[in-house]
Amino acid sequence: MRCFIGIDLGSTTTKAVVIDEQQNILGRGITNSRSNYDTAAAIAKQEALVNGRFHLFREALSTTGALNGSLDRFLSQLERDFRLEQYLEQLADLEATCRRNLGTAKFGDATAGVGEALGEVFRRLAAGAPELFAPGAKRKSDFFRDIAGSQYLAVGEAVAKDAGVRYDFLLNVFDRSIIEVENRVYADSIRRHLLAALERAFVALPETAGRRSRVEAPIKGILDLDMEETYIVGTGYGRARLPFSKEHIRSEILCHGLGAHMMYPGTATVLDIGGQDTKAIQVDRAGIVESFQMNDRCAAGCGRYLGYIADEMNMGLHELGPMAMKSTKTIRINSTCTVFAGAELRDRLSLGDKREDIMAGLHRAIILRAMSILARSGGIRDEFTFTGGVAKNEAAVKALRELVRENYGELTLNIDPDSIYTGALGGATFAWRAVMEEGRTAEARA
Amino acid sequence: MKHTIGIDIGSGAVKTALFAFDANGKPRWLAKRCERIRRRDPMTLAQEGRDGVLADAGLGADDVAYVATTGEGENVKFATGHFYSMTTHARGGVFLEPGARAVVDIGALNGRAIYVDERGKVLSYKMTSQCASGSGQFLENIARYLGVAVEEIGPLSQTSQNPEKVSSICAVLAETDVINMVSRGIATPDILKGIHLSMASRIVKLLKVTGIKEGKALMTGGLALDTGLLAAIREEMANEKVGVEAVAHEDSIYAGAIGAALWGAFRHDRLSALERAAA
Amino acid sequence: MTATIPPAVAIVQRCEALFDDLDFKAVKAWKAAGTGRKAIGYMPVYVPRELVHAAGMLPVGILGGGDSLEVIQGDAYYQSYICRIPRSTIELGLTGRLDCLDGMLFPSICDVIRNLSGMWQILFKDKYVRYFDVPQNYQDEIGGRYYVHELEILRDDLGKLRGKPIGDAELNASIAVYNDNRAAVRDLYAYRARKPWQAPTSEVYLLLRAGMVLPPEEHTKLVREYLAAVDEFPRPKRDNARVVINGTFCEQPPLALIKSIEMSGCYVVDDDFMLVTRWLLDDVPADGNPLEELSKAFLHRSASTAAKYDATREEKGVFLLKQVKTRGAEGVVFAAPSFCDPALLERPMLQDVLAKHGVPYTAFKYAENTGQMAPIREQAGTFADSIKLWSAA
Amino acid sequence: MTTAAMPASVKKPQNVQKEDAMWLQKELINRNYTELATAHQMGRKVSATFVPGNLNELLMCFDFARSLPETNALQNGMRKKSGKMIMDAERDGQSEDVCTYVKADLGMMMGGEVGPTGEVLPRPDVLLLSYTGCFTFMKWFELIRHKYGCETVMLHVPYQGEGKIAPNMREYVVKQLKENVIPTLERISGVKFDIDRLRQYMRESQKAEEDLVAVLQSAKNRPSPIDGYFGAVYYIGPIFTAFRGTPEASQYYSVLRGEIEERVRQGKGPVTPEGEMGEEKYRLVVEGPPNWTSFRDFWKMFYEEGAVVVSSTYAKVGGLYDFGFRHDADRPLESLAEYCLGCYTNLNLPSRIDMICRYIDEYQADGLLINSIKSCNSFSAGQLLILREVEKRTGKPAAFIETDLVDPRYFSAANVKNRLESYFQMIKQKRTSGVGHDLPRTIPIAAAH
Ligand SMILES: Nc1ncnc2c1ncn2[C@@H]1O[C@H](COP(=O)(O)OP(=O)(O)O)[C@@H](O)[C@H]1O
Ligand SMILES: Nc1ncnc2c1ncn2[C@@H]1O[C@H](COP(=O)(O)OP(=O)(O)O)[C@@H](O)[C@H]1O
Ligand code: SF4
Ligand code: SF4
Ligand code: SF4
Repeated sequence: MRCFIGIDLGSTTTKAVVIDEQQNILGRGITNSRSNYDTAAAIAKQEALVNGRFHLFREALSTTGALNGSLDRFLSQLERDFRLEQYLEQLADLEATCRRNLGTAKFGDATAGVGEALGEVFRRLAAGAPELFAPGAKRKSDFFRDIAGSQYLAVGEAVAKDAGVRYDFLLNVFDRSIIEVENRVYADSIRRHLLAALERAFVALPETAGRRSRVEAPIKGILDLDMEETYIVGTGYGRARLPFSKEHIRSEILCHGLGAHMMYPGTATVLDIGGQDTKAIQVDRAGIVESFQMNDRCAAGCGRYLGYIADEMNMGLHELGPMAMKSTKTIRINSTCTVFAGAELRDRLSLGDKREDIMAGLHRAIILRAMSILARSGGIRDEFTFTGGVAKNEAAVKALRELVRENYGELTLNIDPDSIYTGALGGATFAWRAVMEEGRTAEARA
Repeated sequence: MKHTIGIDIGSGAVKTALFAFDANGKPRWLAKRCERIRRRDPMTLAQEGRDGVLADAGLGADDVAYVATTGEGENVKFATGHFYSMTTHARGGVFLEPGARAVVDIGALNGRAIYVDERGKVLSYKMTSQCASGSGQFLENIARYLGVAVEEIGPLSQTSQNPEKVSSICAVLAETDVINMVSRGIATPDILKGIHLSMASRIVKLLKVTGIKEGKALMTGGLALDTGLLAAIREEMANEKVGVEAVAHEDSIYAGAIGAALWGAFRHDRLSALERAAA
Repeated sequence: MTATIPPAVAIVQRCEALFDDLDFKAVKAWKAAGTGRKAIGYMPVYVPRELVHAAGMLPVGILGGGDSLEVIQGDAYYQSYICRIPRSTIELGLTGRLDCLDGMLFPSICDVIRNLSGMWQILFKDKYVRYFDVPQNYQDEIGGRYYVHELEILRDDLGKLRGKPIGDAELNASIAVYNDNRAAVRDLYAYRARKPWQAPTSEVYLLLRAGMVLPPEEHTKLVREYLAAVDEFPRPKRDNARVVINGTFCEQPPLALIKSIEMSGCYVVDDDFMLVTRWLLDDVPADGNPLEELSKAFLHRSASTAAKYDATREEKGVFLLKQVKTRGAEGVVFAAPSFCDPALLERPMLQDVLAKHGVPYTAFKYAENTGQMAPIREQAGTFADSIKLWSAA
Repeated sequence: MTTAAMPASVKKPQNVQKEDAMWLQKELINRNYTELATAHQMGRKVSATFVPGNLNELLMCFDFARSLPETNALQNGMRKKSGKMIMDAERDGQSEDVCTYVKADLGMMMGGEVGPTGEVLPRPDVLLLSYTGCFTFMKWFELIRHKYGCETVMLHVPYQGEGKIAPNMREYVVKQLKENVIPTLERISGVKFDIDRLRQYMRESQKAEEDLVAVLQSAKNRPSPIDGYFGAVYYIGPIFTAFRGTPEASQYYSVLRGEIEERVRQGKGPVTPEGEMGEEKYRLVVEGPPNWTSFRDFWKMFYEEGAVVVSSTYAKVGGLYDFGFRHDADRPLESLAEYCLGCYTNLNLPSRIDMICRYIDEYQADGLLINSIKSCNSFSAGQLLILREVEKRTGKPAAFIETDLVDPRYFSAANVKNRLESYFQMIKQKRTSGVGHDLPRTIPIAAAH
């Protein structure tokens, strides 16, 4: 089948969206943007395609009715098992890489001890893996770097203490190795992992095992289906570094505008807060950008700011919003310099302010900055669509709602749970248009 | 024998120094402690620091004539008095390195260059602005990203052949710049050196603005231990034809605490004299 | 039984309430107290408030939004590298807070304010707006003649606005009112320089701010009451360094910054806050040709600031040095708004003059909404430390 | 009739070829530097003054060699020397926040006054502070005076706050010219003022002005034969600096005009540093000075995409000739006063907006691009309102980028390129789709009171 793909190479995350000829969204994929942009793009695309296959599994299985009643349970089991398979492979790779790097590290006499500790750490990590992907398990993030990292830190500290090895050494080996591991694409293993996951799923859900053949056939059929990458459009902050020709690149502004329009056709104003930029875009009824504004060189008040705060508080990004929601008092924060965020936080804490109140103040400060950029782009018009990673943050959304009401009155505010994919969706739509409307064919990669 | 304690509460670490003074007022350094804050309460660490140095020297709290704080220590309850950090870094710097005519303190967030006379009097100073670009914190973040331990930064940076300059002014955007560099295949030492050079150019600029013309410039604060930065500063000084010699001291990180202890002794004497006069 | 509040505290509280009130309720109340009353806003570096007063209108000093105004739309009009005050002023205007003003005067301070006058013309088409130029040539026959002409235009405009031309007698009466106000403020400054622990600058500042929204007669009275009240009760005197603040003539530092400077060991004995209250250095004769007299006072007997040209090199810094000498200051704190070209370009020259005269100084930047005071305290504190610790040595 | 003596440097023009405009221009600029460098040896006094509203004709009457610090700064910027100069000035105590022209100039003086061409520039004998359209000028010359003790003469030019030149303003300027400026210049130069000499120069100016206007207005053609911003900064070089009023300048402009008219006849577009420009895809009006340190790269971002600037306000900083002003030898001092009063940055904001809207209309532009300069409050404060108003009045899209004049630290190529690309793609999309222009812009309720 023909697939149209948009890839949004952001400063913190890389997103991909796959759509079909009818402009239905087949799949979405996300990964952290890393030092190797090609890899980030490749992985995001691969994730989107895998996600697309799951979508197709669901379609196929629900038409055959093979799993009537337990379709959702089965598919989510399958997906978790698939993630587990992937995770285990990467974990094994990480261990091997750590060992290689241990060989070249200059830890002197400590080397042997660190080696043993490493063995122990990875034993424990592998043993703990299934739990991470158990039904209902909460993970700090879905990226290997983050999951493995936080597990490694926690387990490593304990192991180091028991073994009498310097924790710093363990950390150092990890920091060296993780870059290498996360820059590998495990493209060949997808099919293998899916099949292995299928076995696991049948084991986990014994009641489905009896229907094995009726389930297996459509899944294998879809695995064999060729998802042809008909046309790809790249966008985002790092688009210039994508190995695409100019024809395959669109400005992120246009993609965000169009993406928002595709999600909510009534969109007139778009606010996108990403990792290091904030964009305000005005679009017309066809999704065409009329004007836009971005923050200037200073990254104050962008998504990264929340990242620093989360680091400072030793929390996950997704925990910040809920904490701020508990606030009962407003605290005004004036500086949104991302780098000083930690200092400001400490300052406030030492003055005796409560964490949740400070958090609420910080979120409001970010949104205030966004409000200025919006005002600069021409104000907010109905309907207003909020996109980008920060739209996932409920406290930011709350602050935005309040400020919009205070300054512009009541209007429709659209937030899609998948809003982080807006740019990629815009890209995919451009890809679709290029082929379906302009009759273009993919050019050879530059 | 009179004893004083100086406590320097920074944004990264709490440093404590204990001094004894003989009858002529000659100081002797008895004990020191340095504890990274790592998200703990600095006030508790200050207390632990004080107790720690007292234990090291076998003294009790009553043996101390003056506890002086500096840095962010304005609210320490058991302190006798507080001095501002440039006052203390200047004095402590000259104590560690009597030839120093400038003290350059590069902390986690702010950097300061202080021009001093031979007695440790602040003649002028310059601080980095509200914007955190080029701070110690930034270097630390990048090192983590690159998988380099803090102690390795210096040695690695010094092996660089083709340092790659970091262009962004903003520390956040500079981080992305660095990630870009990795993706372009720039070697780690070259990246580190590039950061060092851009920090060095800022520092030398601060230094020049203070008006210093000659003598030694002592690095204080945690980054003084970063030999790569020191080397970069030396290069930059040579390029800029500044006739100042950049030096570091193994106890550089204690400069603030030392200065506080020394000033504490001075104030103690002044106050006692005033009390005697009043009696 | 509740303890009665000491009168000095009550006065300061009143001023603080006026200071915190971003809705200009005091102005609205004044207007409501009589029919047809009008208020004219101005940026308080220097405008001849006498003319506004003579027209029976209330001159209202507009000093941006301070640190408690959330600036949203203002940022839409200004890039990040332009100082804060125009954006918060625009915010005040766009949010309707300045609706109580019937006009706005923008004196010649700098390019930012100059352009702001044009923005005001576009954004508030129904209001009287004037860019009030002042001469940078101080010869009576040249700059003076131009200035008298500018004054005449303003006088005519205001006369039209109230529906009746402004007569010389009215003008002279207003000159007398402001002479009295200036005298009271001079006393206040002299008192603070004598006993800075009795009249801390955080209070003196608030008192001056009150003068931006109160009628001058009332303000004069308030200043005198304050002086009498504070002198009643001794306050603790601290071992602080005596300093002059320079550079704050336009965008104002947050009150917390002024307090931080005092907390870190400095007594402020002179400053350039709201210069309009002290721009004319002595009494303007109230019995001559009013415009000529105002012009002469402006040309020959006025304060110095970065917004004003010094005709010769020798004049640079003389005014500041005189402040240091007559107030018995031990040093100068240069506090300039970020991105303020006039203050920041003036500073190196002033510093050079001070250095030649052996006056110590320190310098930093702020914005009206600066939140982090730690670096400020550190710098002011180090400065005070060095004056205190070393003056003994 | 008295024939005014021409400045000593003037040689008989050689036979010039038609393609010589560019060469002539370079020659003129370089020669001025040599002239400056040798002025004191040749026994000539040196003046320094600013570009907007400059009094070149008047200064020539006293045989001054003429230095323009802004031009020095920009030339140093183009030659990538300004970065260090700015750093030097900052190390000497200047703030990071202030105008970088000032700092580049002060830095150059600190570095031994080595000018852009490598020749050592003399210390000026007089600073003519024509305080026009920029407040920073005043501080700039105060700083130089403070450091070097040069004599300074102030010419205060009032601002057109009400959007017009009032008689009072003109009188004030003329009076200053008569009673302060001219006597001071006479005293310093030792040359007696001769009004007929001034008249003669002004006549010469007028000729060049006519030709310049024709050149700039040639951009009304499609395709435009010139770039009214990147190209125009070369064209305005001589007339806005030390050459207005000289026959060389008149000759340059007539040669230039000839060349451009020939391009129009041939239907050619502008010449770029990389040769003839390709197809003209976008026509823009630009407000704000260019960035000098990355001038070529900056320009390239435009011509690569087929964008040509048809008109710019910057090409008018030294005089608004296209709206009719000419130096008038019959009213010499009054005309000089009007020249000073009328320069672009001395206009109030509403007048600036009118002017831009007229350009968009008359030059059939696709939109407005504002290059906002960090240094320059005079230009920049208020540009965002200009952007909105112009968008509102013309219905054409506008875009905003931020750079600096001569501070290389403030030119972020990736950032600028990103915005330009988005802007061009946006214009293109709008043009091809043409749907949905009917959405009303909401104004914040609070503002709509
Ligand atoms: N689960 C989450 N909860 C809250 N905030 C999130 C979450 N995921 C991402 N973010 C925020 O989104 C930002 C990244 O947004 P994104 O649009 O991906 O940026 P970019 O396109 O620049 O990579 C992060 O810096 C973070 O602040
Ligand atoms: N050996 C080292 N090499 C390089 N940097 C170091 C070293 N040790 C500490 N640092 C850095 O020093 C900084 C802390 O310095 P310190 O002077 O204590 O700062 P503060 O006074 O702000 O707490 C941290 O950013 C840390 O990364
Ligand atoms: S370091 Fe902070 S203030 Fe500076 S540019 Fe970056 S985000 Fe902005
Ligand atoms: S603060 Fe300075 S730059 Fe800003 S408006 Fe006032 S004088 Fe002008
Ligand atoms: S502020 Fe603008 S007009 Fe003034 S000197 Fe600087 S660049 Fe020129």
